[in-house]
Amino acid sequence: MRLNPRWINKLVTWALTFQAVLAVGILVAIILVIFIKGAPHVSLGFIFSYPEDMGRHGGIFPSIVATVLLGLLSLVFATPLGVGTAIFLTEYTKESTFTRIIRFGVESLAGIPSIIYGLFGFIFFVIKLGMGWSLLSGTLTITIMVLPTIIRTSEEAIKAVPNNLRMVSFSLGATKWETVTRVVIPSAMPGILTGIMLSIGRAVSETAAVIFTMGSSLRLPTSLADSGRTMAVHFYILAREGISLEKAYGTALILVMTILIINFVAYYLMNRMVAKYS
Amino acid sequence: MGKPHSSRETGIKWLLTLFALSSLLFLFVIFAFILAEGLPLFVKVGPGHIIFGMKWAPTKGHFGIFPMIVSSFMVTFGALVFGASLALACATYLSEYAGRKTKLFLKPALELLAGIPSVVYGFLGVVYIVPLIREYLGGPGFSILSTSLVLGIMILPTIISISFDALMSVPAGYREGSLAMGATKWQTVYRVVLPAARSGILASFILGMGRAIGETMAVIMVAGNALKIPTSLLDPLRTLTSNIALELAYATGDHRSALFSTGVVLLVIIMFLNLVANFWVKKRTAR
Amino acid sequence: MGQKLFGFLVLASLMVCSSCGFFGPTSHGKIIVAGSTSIMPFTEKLAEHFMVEKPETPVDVQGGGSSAGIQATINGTVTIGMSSRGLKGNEKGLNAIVICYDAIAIVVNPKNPIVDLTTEQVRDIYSGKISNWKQLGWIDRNISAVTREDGSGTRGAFEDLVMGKTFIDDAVMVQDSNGAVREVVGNDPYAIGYISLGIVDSRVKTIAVDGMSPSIKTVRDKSYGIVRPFLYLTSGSPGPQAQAFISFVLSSQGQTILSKEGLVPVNGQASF
Amino acid sequence: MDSKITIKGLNLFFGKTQVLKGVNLDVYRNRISGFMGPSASGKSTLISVINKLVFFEEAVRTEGSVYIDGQNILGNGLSDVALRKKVGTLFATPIPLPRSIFENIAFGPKLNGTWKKSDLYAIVEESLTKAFLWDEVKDRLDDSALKLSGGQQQRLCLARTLALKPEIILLDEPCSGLDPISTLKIEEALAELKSEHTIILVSNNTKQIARACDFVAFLYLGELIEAGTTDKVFTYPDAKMTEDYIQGKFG
Repeated sequence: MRLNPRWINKLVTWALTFQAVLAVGILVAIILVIFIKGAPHVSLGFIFSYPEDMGRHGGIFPSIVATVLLGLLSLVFATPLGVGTAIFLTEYTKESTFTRIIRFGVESLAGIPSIIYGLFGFIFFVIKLGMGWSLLSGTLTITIMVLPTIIRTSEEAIKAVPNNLRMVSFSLGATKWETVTRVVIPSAMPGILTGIMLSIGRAVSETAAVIFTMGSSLRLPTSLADSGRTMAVHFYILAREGISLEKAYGTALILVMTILIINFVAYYLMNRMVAKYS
Repeated sequence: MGKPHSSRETGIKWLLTLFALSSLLFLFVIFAFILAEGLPLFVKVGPGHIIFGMKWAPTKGHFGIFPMIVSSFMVTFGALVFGASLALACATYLSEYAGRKTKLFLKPALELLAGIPSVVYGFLGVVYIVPLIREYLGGPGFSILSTSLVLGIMILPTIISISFDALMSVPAGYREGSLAMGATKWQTVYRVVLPAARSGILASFILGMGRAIGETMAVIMVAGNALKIPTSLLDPLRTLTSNIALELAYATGDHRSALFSTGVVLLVIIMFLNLVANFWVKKRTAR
Repeated sequence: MGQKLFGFLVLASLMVCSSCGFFGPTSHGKIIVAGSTSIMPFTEKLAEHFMVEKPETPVDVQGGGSSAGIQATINGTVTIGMSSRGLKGNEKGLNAIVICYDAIAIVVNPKNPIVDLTTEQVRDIYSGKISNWKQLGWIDRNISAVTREDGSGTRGAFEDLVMGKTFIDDAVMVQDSNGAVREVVGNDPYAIGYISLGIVDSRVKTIAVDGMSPSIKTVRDKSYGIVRPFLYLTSGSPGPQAQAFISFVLSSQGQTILSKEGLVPVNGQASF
Repeated sequence: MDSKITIKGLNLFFGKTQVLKGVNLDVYRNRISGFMGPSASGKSTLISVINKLVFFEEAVRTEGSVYIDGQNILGNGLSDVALRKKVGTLFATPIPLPRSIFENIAFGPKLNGTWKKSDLYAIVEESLTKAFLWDEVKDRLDDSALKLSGGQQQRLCLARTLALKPEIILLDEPCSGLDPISTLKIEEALAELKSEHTIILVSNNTKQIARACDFVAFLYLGELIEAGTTDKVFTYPDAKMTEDYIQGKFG
């Protein structure tokens, strides 16, 4: 029996619509559940007070601080390294075996699962270098983990800068480095920023690599040698050990809001930069 | 004027070269330390007893991780079965059928969803999926089925976003040409658009697969972590990643080495997948 | 922009250098307590109270497991180690202080009508010999047994005290903390698990083993058999700060906190 | 009349392809010299040797020498950066940097270490005035340069070059995309600028060359066919090929 192509077309359209609604619906439902279940437990007190009784009561202030510190510190290390590598690959060399090897290294780093970063950070920073479970061990581990993201997004952004802008800069007597810093990087900034924001997002939502390098102490981290519990780790422990579902949902909501805010800030900065001169 | 400039430029070039080399250095150090911790046990008990060993009791001298290797592949495959088809359908709908506004709104929304921590997916899996499976299908609920579902949902945003990009980059002329020859919309999509976007779609699947096989915490939460090779969809299981995370905190001596050996096997599998993926995608795009 | 990049770099390197001096475990008067995750929640609670009294002495509580805790004490990377299993071999050189006793309770879901099992039945459930609740006189439904991961002190004690030489079956589910086991058993009507008596709450139901329910009384008079000591370990005699914390734990205030948590208090020092 | 630039036996290769073939030429101080010729004649390549931007291309090799004030720029004496501060360039299409009008012009002076706002403002005003753009933009110096029209953008680029006070200005078909009025404004500016600068104008518009230039050189397929005063070349060309080109028979 031969089916009429028009009928098939109609059928498929319906099927696709259904699946699209299903997929988007599941994802929207996830966000909704977190908002609805989390909102009643979130208050200023929850954000700014310390946890009591392992998090069964009280707030998550130390976890917020630990998360922010981890995110920002890993950026302090990863941004110059990542953007520098991207500049090197795009501006300072021609394609060669050397750049291919470096790209291979970056790709490989990108493919390594986070638990392997956790294993490595645990054996190398925590044990071999004697840093213990600390903010520093966590930061360095996350730095390596997010490095490929920053390199790749920055490289894309730098490659997209029109070559004639570089020629103009050179023709005005700029050196290579002056051209890179005053023309290329400002033009590539929106893309670079996206990469940076993606990386903060990864640092904020990572659990496996953080728990084995930064530990899970609930105290407020005050030095790089202190252990700390990021929001994602705190959420994991609350939820998994059934300490408090309410606090878990509350933490999840703050976590998702943080990621939302990071995204919004990224879009805002990007749009502002793009809008300013075009 | 000339000299100070050129010496500064040379300095900068060296510094940037060093930065670029740091990625290689990190890769090397990661491999070196994982291998240094993991390989001695391979030598001590023999690679066959680890890779093909069926019994995992590291405090009692059994280091077999074969069930976990099988389980890792099973849930990854399961995640693709759920996630890939749904995501591709969704991406196809959004690029070919949806309106401009939906598309504009969609991209950032998907990026946001891709940023939701995996533990949140795992937790919701425990709260909503596991009890449903236990209640209506039997078994403990912690199972291949629940793990595959959670991972499948988790990789949706990644796959949708990348395959959507691939579909959108198919030139409009292709579609117009096909429609002009009297093909229906679906025939156009199926015979023209999807094949043209093939390599991008494939890349999105591979990335999704990488995320699924590498996921740890969400899997620990919903998989049940039993050591047996699962024989039904409702059996609990333990993957390579969760094996490491479950026991790393406690392990000492050979037990810890065994976890690093698990890491070595995981690394080898991931590297192999990446190589195949790279080769495949490059070959396809080259044609 | 160039200046900013370099600024980042300088900042980063400054931070690395400035923090290098802080790696020592006893720096700025901090006590680090690490080891058994079974003891960890109680130590956290004790530390909370201790720091109210002596805010100048921060106590950092970490998990890691009994073996790691013992190892870390030997290496001197922690001030006080926590172990929920006895010491073996060269570990016996450590100074061990029993802070309390803990019973391992066999727990099921409150919906489960079974109240009593023999040690042998528990062993058979975990070895896979008994796999259906019907065999124990309840409904026809597979038993979802939950154990702890290999290396855990609780599992070690359970294996010693219940399993003997029998292996735990591979089909048994594994969770990596007392809390996680309680969570699974609390949500699954057909599950069974074992956890520290100290963290048993209304979400799960304890089962009498060989006719004895675990409680402070049955532990004290030794009629309940699945009991282990919780140990604090120091390498040599403890320093003044560590001694202050240990004294606090052994004081009536500390012991009251522990017994409120469902643990069985001790008095005085014992050696292992 | 003394020459500012002297080109001697210049050969240039892109890989195995020879693009300039034994060019010998003098460019005179404070005059406008026109380089004309059909496409692929090598005229644009020739000026990109003078500012050395040609060396950003792949596999470039040169023979011969180019002297500026007696110094061979193809030798090791002068750094590229120092050279380009002496030699300003205007490209075929206007390429404003994606920032404000003010910042575009201040770009070069800032590289030279001028950071004081008042100094920069003086330079910006002077350069824009010389490029006949000041009156049109003086009220919106902080606007994006990309908002200007094509003709304004090209004059902005000219002003940006002038801000460096270059001794030589190279213009690579600067009017190819512009309307006649904008073109006229640029030519007017050039006529005033030659008292202080040595100017080379590359164009394949023979009428523009005839209008604007004092000297002219005709290139064809990398060879210099003929050079001389504009009057001479346009009235009594030595070569038949030059005559054909001027009369529009090819090119």
